[in-house]
Amino acid sequence: MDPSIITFFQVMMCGLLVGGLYALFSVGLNVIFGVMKIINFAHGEFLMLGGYLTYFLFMLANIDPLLSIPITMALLFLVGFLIEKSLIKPLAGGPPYSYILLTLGISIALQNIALILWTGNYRSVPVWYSALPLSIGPISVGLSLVVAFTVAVILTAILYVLLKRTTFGKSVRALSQNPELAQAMGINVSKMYTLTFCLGAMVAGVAGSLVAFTMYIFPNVGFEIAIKSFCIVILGGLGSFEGAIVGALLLGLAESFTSVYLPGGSGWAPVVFFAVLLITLVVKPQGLLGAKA
Amino acid sequence: MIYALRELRSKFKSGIKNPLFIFVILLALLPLALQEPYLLYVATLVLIYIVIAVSWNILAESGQFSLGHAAFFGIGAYTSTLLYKYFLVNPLLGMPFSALTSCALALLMGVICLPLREFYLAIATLALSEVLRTIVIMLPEITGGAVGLGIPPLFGGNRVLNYYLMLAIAVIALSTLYAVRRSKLYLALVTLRCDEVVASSIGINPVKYRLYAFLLSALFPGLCGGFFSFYVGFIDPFSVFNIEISIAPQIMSVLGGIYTFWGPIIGALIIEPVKEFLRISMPTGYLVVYGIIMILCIRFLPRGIMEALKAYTGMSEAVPVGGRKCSR
Amino acid sequence: MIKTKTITYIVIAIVIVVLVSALALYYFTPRRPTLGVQEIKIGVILPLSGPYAILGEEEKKGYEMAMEEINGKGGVLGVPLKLIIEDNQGKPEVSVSAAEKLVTIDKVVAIAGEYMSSCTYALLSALRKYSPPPIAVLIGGSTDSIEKDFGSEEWFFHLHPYAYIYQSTIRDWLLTLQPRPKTIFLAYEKTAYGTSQAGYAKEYLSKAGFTIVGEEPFTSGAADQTPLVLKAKASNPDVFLWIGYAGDSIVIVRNAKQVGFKPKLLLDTVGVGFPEFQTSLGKDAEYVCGIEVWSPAVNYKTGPPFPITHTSEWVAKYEKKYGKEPDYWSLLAYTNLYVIADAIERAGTLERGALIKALEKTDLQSPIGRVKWVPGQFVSRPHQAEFAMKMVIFQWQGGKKVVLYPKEVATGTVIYPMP
Amino acid sequence: MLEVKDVYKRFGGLEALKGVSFCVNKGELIGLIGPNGAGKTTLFNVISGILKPEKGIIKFKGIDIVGLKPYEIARLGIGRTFQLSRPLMDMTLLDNVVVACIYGGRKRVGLKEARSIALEKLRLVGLADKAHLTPKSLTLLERKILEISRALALDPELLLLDEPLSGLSPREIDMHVSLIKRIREDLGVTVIWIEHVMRAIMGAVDRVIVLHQGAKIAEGSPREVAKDSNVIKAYLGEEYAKG
Repeated sequence: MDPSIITFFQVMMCGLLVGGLYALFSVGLNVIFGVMKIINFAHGEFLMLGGYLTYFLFMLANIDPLLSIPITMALLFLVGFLIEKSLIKPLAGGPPYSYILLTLGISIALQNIALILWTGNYRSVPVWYSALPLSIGPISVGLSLVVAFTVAVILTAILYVLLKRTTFGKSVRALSQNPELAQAMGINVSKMYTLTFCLGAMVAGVAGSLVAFTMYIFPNVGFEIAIKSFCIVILGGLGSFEGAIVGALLLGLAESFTSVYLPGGSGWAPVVFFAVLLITLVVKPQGLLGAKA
Repeated sequence: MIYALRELRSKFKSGIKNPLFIFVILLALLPLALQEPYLLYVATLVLIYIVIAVSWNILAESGQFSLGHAAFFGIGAYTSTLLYKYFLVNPLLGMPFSALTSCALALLMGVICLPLREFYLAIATLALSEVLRTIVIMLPEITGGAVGLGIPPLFGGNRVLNYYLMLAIAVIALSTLYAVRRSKLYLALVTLRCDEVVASSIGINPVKYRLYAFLLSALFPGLCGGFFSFYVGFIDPFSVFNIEISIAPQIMSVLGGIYTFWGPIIGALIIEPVKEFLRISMPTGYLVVYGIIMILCIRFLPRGIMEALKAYTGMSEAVPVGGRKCSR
Repeated sequence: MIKTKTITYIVIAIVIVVLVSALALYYFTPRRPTLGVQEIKIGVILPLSGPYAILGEEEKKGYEMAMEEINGKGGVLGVPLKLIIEDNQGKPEVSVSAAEKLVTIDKVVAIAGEYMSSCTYALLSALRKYSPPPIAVLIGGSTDSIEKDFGSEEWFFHLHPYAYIYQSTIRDWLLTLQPRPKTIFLAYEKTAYGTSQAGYAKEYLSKAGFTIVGEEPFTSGAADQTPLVLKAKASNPDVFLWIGYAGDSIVIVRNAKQVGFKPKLLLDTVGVGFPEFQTSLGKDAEYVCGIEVWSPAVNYKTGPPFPITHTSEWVAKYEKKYGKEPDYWSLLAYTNLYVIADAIERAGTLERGALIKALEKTDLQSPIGRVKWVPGQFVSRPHQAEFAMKMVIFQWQGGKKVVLYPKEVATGTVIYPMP
Repeated sequence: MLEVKDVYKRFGGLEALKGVSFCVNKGELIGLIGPNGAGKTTLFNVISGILKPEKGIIKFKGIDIVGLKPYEIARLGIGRTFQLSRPLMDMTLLDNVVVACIYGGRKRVGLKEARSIALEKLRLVGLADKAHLTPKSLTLLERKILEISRALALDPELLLLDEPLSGLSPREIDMHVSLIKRIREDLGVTVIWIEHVMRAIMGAVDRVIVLHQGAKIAEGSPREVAKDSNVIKAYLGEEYAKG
């Protein structure tokens, strides 16, 4: 096969795999974003916490990141629950922008607590499959990335079923698209807020586990990924599950393709992605698959 | 003639009682109290943040929520720096150009964001500021790239002169925005925020006034950026196109009281000094305390300090444009 | 009569003897000059929060260790040192703020520390406006614009290699390899650090006869660098040289293994020196080479005033105190404070002019190498530490860093090409 | 004064307006009725420029206003209210009216002048003593009155009222109807009035236009329309469905 074609597919594979990780995180964020209508600046910190949890479970108890996912999920659900109940809920009905201060405060505090407790070192979980390649014909990609991608896909699929097939999912969609109507339909908004927040925290925690062995973790890791994810969610359209996935894959592909095919390389990747975002918004103000306002 | 003089005098008299006037006088006297260049340096930074926060708030008043004010600040900073670097333009002359490029950017941003609302707008502005940063990084031949550029500080780094220059900028910014808040333009902006459909049903051109808000909101942060690079004597894309600069005015406005004139000012007056005090009093972990203070503030003053003050003094109803003295 | 006269003479004689001996005692007693202060304040500016906090913390450990040692022995000229540590959050404007505070409020004797180039530059620019500017003995900032713009200031001393030293060391070392590598693929992260290094890498390496078969900037902090690695793989170089931060190196090496990219040499500029690089990658870290200002295996003989005879003693001390392997930043910081203390000791005063003169005469066998001031590449004023004019190259072998270059401090031999 | 000719508007697959035509003369008070989903509010939105019709001509005082922006139409002298009342919640009552006066009034006025005009308008509808409160403290009726006075601040020649009586008690309905009548008589404003409360509107208007499924099915005096078989069919269906 022509080497340039092989490179093309290779690059596409990488983009899709990384996009899959973004997708998982963004789908969780989208649920919170859509239902609660707040920019949760602290969302990335759930990812960070999940990552450190996975790291220490591996280092201290030698639990493989894949096996520790249920523990991470449970603990992050709890963290989300505590934060929602103690800090976010009391603000309900308050002015919309007060959440900014609150979530930023939580984010700053958590990041710096992590810095004090675990220092700023870059850490990564050295799983046995960490550097093994997976070859499909002439294309080879990292096994760890494939493993993480698979976990992300499975979880995203579960979320999809949860959001599309259950009453919980129906309420989530109703709340994202038309909060007033949803309230009129008798949905318990307060309970939904708590549930979606915990769900989002949980998913972010799992994303953190995946980041911990495919990439690396440090106290600020979540904030940067969260900013990217905000953009993904907006690109795809607020409240649109499919939109978040499409947006995430687009970011993954934009990152990998620009770094190979653009002179100047991946330095331009953010510009390409943000340009795609802006052009999309100019053409479709509600995002790629967002519900019309 | 006599009548005009008398009117001038009465205007002056009422001006003296104006809180803004008193505030500015206090600021002008500050260097007498703060002998130390260090304190003046911090005070100047506080002034910069006051201007950015008040400017951000005016855009918020028109219902447009920006997460990209670092873009205005950054482009202003690079304008004056590059003018100096390539054409040896005096920074004092370069600063108005900073304001101009910032306004040009605001027009572009405003036009792109016209169909966008709320989170879409916030993220789009954030995206624009990130794009600008990457462009600056990727064009090192022109901008100095990621390495940044060193420039000689203004007035040889004399803190007192720098403070007064920034104070002059702040006075222009605050009095402009103060006047705007008492003008019919402000009414149009608030109407847009409350209800855009109603606004257009009563003759307000939403496009025009949203762009006005963008321009007003970008003008002074751009100017501040132009000042900032010469103030610090160094510029790099990470410190001026920093998301923290976009987030800071939100923290300040929300803490002080969003949609009020004094709210962002109070917010900036509290946040920056508190942060600096914490920084020098505990080397590690002070940001944890800072974060917790933020959480506690919003927990106990969810509507900001201004609302709390108003509730305390029994003035919780909205004050009409132009103060209470209009009417009956 | 006589009696009283004799008594008078005796008294006078006694008085004279007492006076003379007192004077003699006064003159011949080795007298410690007094400084007239309660404590000697040294300002230290470091990043203790934000993304670069990791290295700021390392520096802080070094400074505190040196301070405890010096004060444990009674301080400098009998006066204890006091460190005033300021967090600059990795932001230039905060660095300036900290400097203003240190100079005007705390009135420190000298300013030490710093890490990032942008902050260092802003700090120096802020100091320059004072007349006279306060003394700065810094360990941060590798961008050459710092040398070009501030290198000729008499009050500024620098204890860290400039960007070009990294690449000249790499060039010199590559030239010693057998068989000599021919082709190099160069990747660099696109912020200040990477771009400034990459310029020198290109210049030096191609002048030395190596062929740069490809060069590529990349975004630091990306989750995956496979595309970059693939580009490098496609050009099949002998050496894959990248300039990135610690996190990037983890990802790059992992991705290189994953796509089966096996150049003869994987060489990074600073990102692979951290112990976490090895713990994060395990056996995949094997044979990766990197460059450092100093590596824990590098052992120098030290002289006074250091209370140790070899660098290894310091390493042991550090490990005992902090329970981990030291980073070169902590040793730099440790040396930094000793350099200042030594100059004060010799000057016998805190007066600026005398202190600068004493600093200029510094010649210490420090645990990180010789501290004697030499000129850098761009300015003739000798204010750059001698040890910082060369660096060490190491290779991960068996989970340990083995020093390969320079020969004098090598602890092993290179395994090249990588198996 | 207003001429609507063959106006079509569709939303996706749904045809909201299918060739509606009618004329309004100066000074008339027109009732616009029809079952839910008949296209009444859509018609208002098309006239006031919020929606653009696919086809058709709308002439106001001889000027074709199709394609004009809502604020341009407002300045030509068409004021409107909304089905769910939409006062400007963060502004005082006075400012609610002042802003309309400044931006929609046909005379260019400054802030000071606008204030006195606005206060006059509020006095006219009996809200002057609450001028410095925000709409949050108003009753539904007061909010609706505020909306009308805001529309009146434009000095409109044509006023579009979208269900001004919905949600009001019978007593409030009487008060509100008499206010609307008074506006027409005192100010000589032409009014088109969408309404569901038949009892109130039939006694007040000069002429009734009935829409059903996007088309005009009847037009004439209230008495004629009440007897029209098409109208009865359209409404009875709905009445039965309501049970």
